[in-house]
Amino acid sequence: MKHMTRKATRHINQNEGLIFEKSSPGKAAWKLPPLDVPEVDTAKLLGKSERKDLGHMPEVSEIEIIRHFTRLSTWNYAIDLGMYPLGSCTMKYNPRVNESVSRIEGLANGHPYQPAKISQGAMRIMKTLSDCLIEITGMDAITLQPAAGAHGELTGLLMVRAFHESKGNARKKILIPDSAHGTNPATAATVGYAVENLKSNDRGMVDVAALAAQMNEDIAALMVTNPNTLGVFEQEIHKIADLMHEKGGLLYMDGANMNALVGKVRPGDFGVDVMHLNLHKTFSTPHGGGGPGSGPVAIKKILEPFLPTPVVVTKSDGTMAFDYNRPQSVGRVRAFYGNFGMFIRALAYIFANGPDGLRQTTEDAVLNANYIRKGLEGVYDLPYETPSMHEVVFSDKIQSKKGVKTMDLAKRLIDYGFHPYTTAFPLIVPGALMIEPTESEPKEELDLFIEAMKSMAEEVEEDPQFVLDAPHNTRISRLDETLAARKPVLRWTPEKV
Amino acid sequence: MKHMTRKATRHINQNEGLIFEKSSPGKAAWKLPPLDVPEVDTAKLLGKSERKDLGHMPEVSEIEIIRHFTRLSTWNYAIDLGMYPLGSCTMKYNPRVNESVSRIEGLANGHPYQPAKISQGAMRIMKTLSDCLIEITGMDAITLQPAAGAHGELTGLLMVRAFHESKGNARKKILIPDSAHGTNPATAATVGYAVENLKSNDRGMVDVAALAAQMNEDIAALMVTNPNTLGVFEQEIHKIADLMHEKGGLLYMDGANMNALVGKVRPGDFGVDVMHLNLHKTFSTPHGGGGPGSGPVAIKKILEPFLPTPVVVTKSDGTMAFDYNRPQSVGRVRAFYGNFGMFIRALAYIFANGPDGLRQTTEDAVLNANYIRKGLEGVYDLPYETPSMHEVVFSDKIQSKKGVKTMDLAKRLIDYGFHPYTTAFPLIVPGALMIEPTESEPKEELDLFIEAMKSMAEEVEEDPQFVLDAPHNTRISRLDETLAARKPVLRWTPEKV
Amino acid sequence: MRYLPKSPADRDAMLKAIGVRSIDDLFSPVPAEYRLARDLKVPRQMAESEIVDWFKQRSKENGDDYTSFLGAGAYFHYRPVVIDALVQRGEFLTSYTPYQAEFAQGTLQAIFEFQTMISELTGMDLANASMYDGSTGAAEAVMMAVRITGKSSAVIARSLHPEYREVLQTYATHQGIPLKTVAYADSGRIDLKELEGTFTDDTACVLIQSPNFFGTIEDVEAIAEIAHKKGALLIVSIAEAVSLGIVEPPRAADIVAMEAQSFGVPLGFGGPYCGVLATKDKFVRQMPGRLAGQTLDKNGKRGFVLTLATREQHIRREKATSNICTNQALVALMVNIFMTVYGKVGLRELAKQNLAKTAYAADQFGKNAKVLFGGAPRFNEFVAQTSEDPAAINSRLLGHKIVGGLPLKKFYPELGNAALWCCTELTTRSIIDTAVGLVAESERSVRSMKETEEVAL
Amino acid sequence: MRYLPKSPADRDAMLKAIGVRSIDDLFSPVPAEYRLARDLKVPRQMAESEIVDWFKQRSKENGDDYTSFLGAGAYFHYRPVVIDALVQRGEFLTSYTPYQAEFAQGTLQAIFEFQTMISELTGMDLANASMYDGSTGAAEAVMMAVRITGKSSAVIARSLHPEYREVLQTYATHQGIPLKTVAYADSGRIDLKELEGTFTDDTACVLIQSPNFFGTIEDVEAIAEIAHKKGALLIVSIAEAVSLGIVEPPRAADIVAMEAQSFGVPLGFGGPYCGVLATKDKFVRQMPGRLAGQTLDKNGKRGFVLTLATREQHIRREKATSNICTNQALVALMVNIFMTVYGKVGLRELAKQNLAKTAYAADQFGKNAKVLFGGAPRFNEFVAQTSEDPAAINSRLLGHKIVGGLPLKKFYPELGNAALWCCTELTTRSIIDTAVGLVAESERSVRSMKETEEVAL
Ligand SMILES: Cc1ncc(COP(=O)(O)O)c(C=O)c1O
Ligand SMILES: Cc1ncc(COP(=O)(O)O)c(C=O)c1O
Repeated sequence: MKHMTRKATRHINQNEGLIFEKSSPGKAAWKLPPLDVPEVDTAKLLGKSERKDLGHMPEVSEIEIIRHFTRLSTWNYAIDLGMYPLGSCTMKYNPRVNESVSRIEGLANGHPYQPAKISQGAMRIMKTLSDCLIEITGMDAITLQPAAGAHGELTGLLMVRAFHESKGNARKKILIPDSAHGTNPATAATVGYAVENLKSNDRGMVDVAALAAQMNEDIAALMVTNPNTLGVFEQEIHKIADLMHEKGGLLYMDGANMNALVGKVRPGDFGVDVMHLNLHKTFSTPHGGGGPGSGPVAIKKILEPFLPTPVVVTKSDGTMAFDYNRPQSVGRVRAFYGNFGMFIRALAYIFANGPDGLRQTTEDAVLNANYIRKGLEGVYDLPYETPSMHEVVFSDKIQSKKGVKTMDLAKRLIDYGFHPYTTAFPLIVPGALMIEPTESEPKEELDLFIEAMKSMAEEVEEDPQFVLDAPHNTRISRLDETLAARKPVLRWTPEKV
Repeated sequence: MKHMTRKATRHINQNEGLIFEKSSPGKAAWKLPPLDVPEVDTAKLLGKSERKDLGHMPEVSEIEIIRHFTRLSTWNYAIDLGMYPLGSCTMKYNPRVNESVSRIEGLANGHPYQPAKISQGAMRIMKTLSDCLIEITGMDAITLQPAAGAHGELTGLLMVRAFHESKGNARKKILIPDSAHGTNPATAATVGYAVENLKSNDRGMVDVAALAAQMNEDIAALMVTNPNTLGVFEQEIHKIADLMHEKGGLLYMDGANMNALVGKVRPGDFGVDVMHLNLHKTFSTPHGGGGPGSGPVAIKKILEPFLPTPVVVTKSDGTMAFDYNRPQSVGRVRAFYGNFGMFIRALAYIFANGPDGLRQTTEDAVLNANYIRKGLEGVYDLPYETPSMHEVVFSDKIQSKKGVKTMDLAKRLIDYGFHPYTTAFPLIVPGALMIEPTESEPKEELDLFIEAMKSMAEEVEEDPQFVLDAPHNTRISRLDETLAARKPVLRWTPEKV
Repeated sequence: MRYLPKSPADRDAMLKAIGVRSIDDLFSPVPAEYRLARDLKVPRQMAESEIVDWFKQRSKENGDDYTSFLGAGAYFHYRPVVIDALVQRGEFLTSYTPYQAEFAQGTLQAIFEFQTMISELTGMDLANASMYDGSTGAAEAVMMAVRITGKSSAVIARSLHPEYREVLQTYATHQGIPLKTVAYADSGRIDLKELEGTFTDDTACVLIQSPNFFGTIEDVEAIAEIAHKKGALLIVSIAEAVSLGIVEPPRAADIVAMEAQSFGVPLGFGGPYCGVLATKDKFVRQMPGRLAGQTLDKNGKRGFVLTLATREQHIRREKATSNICTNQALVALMVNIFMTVYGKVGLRELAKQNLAKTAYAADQFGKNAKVLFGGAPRFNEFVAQTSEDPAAINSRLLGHKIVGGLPLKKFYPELGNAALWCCTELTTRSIIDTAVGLVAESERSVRSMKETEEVAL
Repeated sequence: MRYLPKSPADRDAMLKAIGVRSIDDLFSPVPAEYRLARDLKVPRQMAESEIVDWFKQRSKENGDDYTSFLGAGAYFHYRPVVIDALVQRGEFLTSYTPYQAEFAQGTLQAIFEFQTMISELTGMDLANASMYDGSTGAAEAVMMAVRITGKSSAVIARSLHPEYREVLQTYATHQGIPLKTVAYADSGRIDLKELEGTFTDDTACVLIQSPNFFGTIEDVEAIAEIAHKKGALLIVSIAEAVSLGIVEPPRAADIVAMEAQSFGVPLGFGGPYCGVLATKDKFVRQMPGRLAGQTLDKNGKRGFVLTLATREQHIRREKATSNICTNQALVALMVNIFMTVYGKVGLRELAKQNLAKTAYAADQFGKNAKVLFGGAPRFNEFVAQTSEDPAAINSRLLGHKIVGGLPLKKFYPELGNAALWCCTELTTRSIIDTAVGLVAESERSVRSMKETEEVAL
């Protein structure tokens, strides 16, 4: 342990094996009520379809399960423990009231097929959230069905495609800036579009001249992220929109960075035709170690006929219903209605904030990013000097001269008690350090972060090898990812005796 | 870090200041609904009783509160993290379903004074628990009112006193073995009795001959713990009871160690007249860092007239009610009906176990203690060779030759990832290591514990100073208790500027 | 049994290691005649789903959909959800008393913060880690005053919670502490005249409650002056902690015995709650209960430990300041989090809402019934006298899923048809109006009945 | 705003440090004409208590006190309380995708265990970390089969969940994957004859569901044989995970696309659920979604990392196996804990109870209505045909707070007045008997109506 900041200290932590290693025949954590109907002869009922053995499934007791997962949990970092500045991920506070209301019995136990008469509560939640999100984005209509951002992209591009098809030509390509997230091109491919790369200019923004040159009637849409993945607002966004529209193309916005805009700027006002939101980013639903998310897609009027089915509608008697009768719909993108549990949480977040809170949230997010930028300017290389919104992207240019790369710095940052920033994205910045603090960080935590980042930079000068060997303070040292990929071990198997 | 077992490793852990150090005017974690009645002029309503300032109360946001307490929590050890072998404390698994059912709305929000008509659920819980505990102890009646073990002792001795008073002589003294817990003599004093010490024999048990000699008509009761604090069952318990009863005395049993008996032996069957239970020990309600507890007192018929008021009774129409009309009652020992939330948890525990589970639990508790005893015999001194029930008491006799005391060993045990045993109790064992594993420990955890204890004993031989300097692996090193007591700082005050 | 982490093979291996043949061998110390040869007669082992169903059923029998005007020592305030989210963390929930400080700094720092906030709110120098509840805390405070002053009797206000008085009576009897009770005046406050006359040379303390059982705020300074003049201590019991947001704390008191349930603790049919004692620095060594104190580790880092243990039973046995051991730690943590959530500004605003709702309700009730004790300020409770027995009115309110105020006949027969009504920030205007409407109806019908009777005469 | 950890002074200090005068300066990159000059029209900031009340209100409008016979891809099983106790730990709840393995070993080891158990239960070699749900998982499996085989069309069973079919249709259209649907036979199983005839040289896979949408267990081996003979892969969709406790897993399949909601995930009005794909070792590089793998740290200690990322969008962009990024991690953790709680023996016993309840119900229904598809084994669902429209019967059941089986007219008009009924371990005999009673009544009244009509003729 070389430098040590005021942020963290080492402490004793429990080891824990795999659950299978704790299993022993006869232990059990379950108990069923007595059967109140006649027992059945499973062999007779199922014949050769009867399963005889469940293999290596574990047999453990309840206390062991509590300990197993409690111990495991202590090996994780989390927002609840401190700043989690993963760029593009918007790791903001996940309010506990969201968790609480999502577990209210009639909502948690609602069956997706229960009669409309006893589904009014759920539909009202969906409708209210839809209305709020439409207002926030400045769009005209929305679907809540997609399960995550990438799924939203898929849904959005399906609507783009359906729109063009309705005009007689599906078109061939999607334009995607080189700074875009990997899901953008991957999604375009899934919808059967070819991807055409759009180079960023030296300010890290869409090169409008290049766009004008590239745009033609083969191009179905441009997928732009705004603010883009550098945290930079596309100042010529309306020009971009106009260029697209002139040639009959549509403007898709990846809304991953809406946390920079809510209550301050509305994509619908600056020319966007279709966009997705990430409720698990901007609207505070928890990331849960990788999901679930929710990726509603908001659209302009022209795309409304193509919304996935069903759509929640208010009937003339004021009750709500699902409308399945939408002949131009792109179809379903998943079973049922989407990640409903996330709708509850996002709506609770909006209620807790109100218009004033939402605006203040955005302001604080931008304030925090700029404070970090100011604090680290000069210490780390800033590849684009364009003003930052809610995140700032540095590079490891200075440190890599000593052989220390962004990933090495990230590992060392763990020793300081911080989750690292996003590494190796956006691709236009070699060795990127993509830092998004969100509004949830107090000044105190930001100061500790800046202190840690500076201290690390000094360490690189003094003893680069020490940084390369990081992390030093974790229960496990740096893991061999190459080994993992070369000889994949993707499940436990009992040792041969 | 010298020896390191397979139990634990060091890992990065967050620092955190006092909440007051995070406070800043204008931050808030609260929000009230709009007032739906007219605003009031507080000065006019309250006059000079109006408070103008809340001093140094903190002002922080919700995320800071979540982080504050989450970070703090990671500095604690807990049953959920591993074995917690505090002797006499019965640190067993606290089932999660107990927490869940205690929060069901109608139970959690029930007001103690709501009409009987809408209190039947709560009373039924009290009655069902009472019936179960009476059956488990083999006694005749019970009060659930006491808030903890010591409060149960108080209630029990109040009934003892009332009993004797009803016979015309309250008597003067309570006999208490030298191995007893501190609450026993302290309680006797609170009820206005003098304490007379009863020496244990060389097997660690009540010296029956001495008792026969000491017992006389001045003595109101003997407070015995069975199994006693050495974990030893008082084999001559019925003789003890007879000796007491012959001279008109009563036998009080401290039920702290009921985890050794439930389903196997009933105090009511071996002559006990009055006893308390600790729901927070035997019946799995959580310790919560020191409380709350619940200390029901079970009694024989002869003491029933003296129960605290109110008593839950079943009326002729089958509904339940509180009976306040008990002229011989000792009175109330607390407001309302006791720690009702703990009744729910204890009853859920009894339901989850059933008769077979309760018995198996006791057997496993005794099995675990004896397994540890066997594993550590010879390594640590065993002052009494009498068979152990649910706990085993070693001493630091061997290690103290190297200057290492039980408390030093305890601190070193923390480095190994275990919470220490109970130190410095019972008083009849100088340098005691009082180990109660409970039934909740798997063999694996016991083996790790034995390994750690053995390893520690080796360290004492090899490098006693290293053990004296423990803990080494915690975020904070050994704390100066003398300093704390000499110049008590019992609250935060802002630094003078 | 699903909580038990052992397989039959584990048990066998362990028995073998111990060197016994069967588990029964380990129970051989128990004389055979006391070993239970049958199953306990308790309900059979239940599935978790059955347990949950059983308690849900009990919840339904327990008025889970009623709105209530009950206070009287147990208050229904909103509990921010972060409280349960945090206290259910296993690290807090399943840890013991922090005897091993290095492995319990979380609990210890939290207690230290709790002590600080309670001191701050009550206007005292220090506070302990918790007592069982407000009633036992008050009794312990009286015993503490007896130890401090060396005097042996106590004076208590009749406007102290009647059940607290009962508890004190129970404790005091065997401590040889004679108790005298002082009546309340027309204002609802303690009768100062009577109080003055009650003191003797042997009076160790006077114990009052403020806001008292009727919701009336006492003139603490005046009472303190009288007590101190007579060489007695003043103990103030506070049953409604939220009052501290807007009511001047009893700074003139020597000991404050508080029930902190209002601060984030569920009503829970009466417990567990959170008693706590606060006092002056000079009395610390007579304080019962646990205390967390600040200290340093070997490297000079700040840390916290349980301290001044020589007051306690595990060290001093029969000479301890109290027999208390297990306290209400996790409940104190709820209180702690609640105080932290509302903090300096929120507690005041919360108290103001309570005040406003109650003022409105008392006003409305006053138009129909007789609201007593108007002569002194009140917090969030008031006493209303009706023509009809309040129990009868309440049973009609029950039909509207409303639990009316607490009928006082049992505790204060002299007040006749009086009931104690409580409003908190959760009491809506519309529910107040409904209740007032029903009270008004009762008054009207009594009146018309009387008129009929008069006519009949 | 109570989630924001800044005081006005903090904000001022930060603006000063940055060197701007006001927050608006930081928004100067946004062209002025797009800056919103007004408040958003969303509901005003609410107190936490108001938020809770609002959602409780919605819950009441959502049939919170009904018992239901609905299944059809979303099943009501008991959820052990340890699930929510554990997944709500902040360390799991508020962590991101475990990109920094050393700081996320908890999540990673849990995923590894999840993958192991899913492989074990499905009889496959390996499984991924999760997909959005069963429907999208099935669609991704088809796309995976297309990549593996280099063929482009797919065959699907009509007894596959109708909404899964719709989703697949949506995905397949733009992938240029023609879909052919194969009918079910009288047994409720896929029509093997028709299946055989449907294959072409370009058929990449056949996708079936077992137990299928009618609850009928397919003869997976026979179908696999046919598919494999034709050089196509067999994909088996499993929508009712609990069936795996007693129904032989589709070991002969090449890909299993599962919806694991039954394993401890709340019904939640349709989501979030937990899709997951399992397959053979040899197909791993065409597998979409995240995978956790075992590895070693620098000191040779076992640890876990996300691996084989070259399949994924963040590396391969438009050439990735899928565009999925965020998955259903926390829901997978619920599934993981559920599987761990029930384990090897409990899952079987649980499945047996489902089987027994459903057998009883089908028997009872059979006495009054026509239970279809008796020719093949079923798990916990069955189709009952009534004389009356099931929607009409259901609305009578609603009056008894019972939600009847799912009317199938919308999805399978050819089945007439049929409904899909589901029983789980939570369906009590008495509720089955009540439902049967109402169905019997319906039959009787239709019969008597018919008789009356006949008489009238
Ligand atoms: C800019 C951007 N676009 C798209 C996505 C994909 O969103 P999701 O992970 O919700 O599918 C991400 C996720 O990190 C992102 O940062
Ligand atoms: C033997 C014994 N008696 C009494 C007590 C006191 O019980 P409580 O802490 O519940 O007041 C204890 C507590 O540790 C104990 O171990």
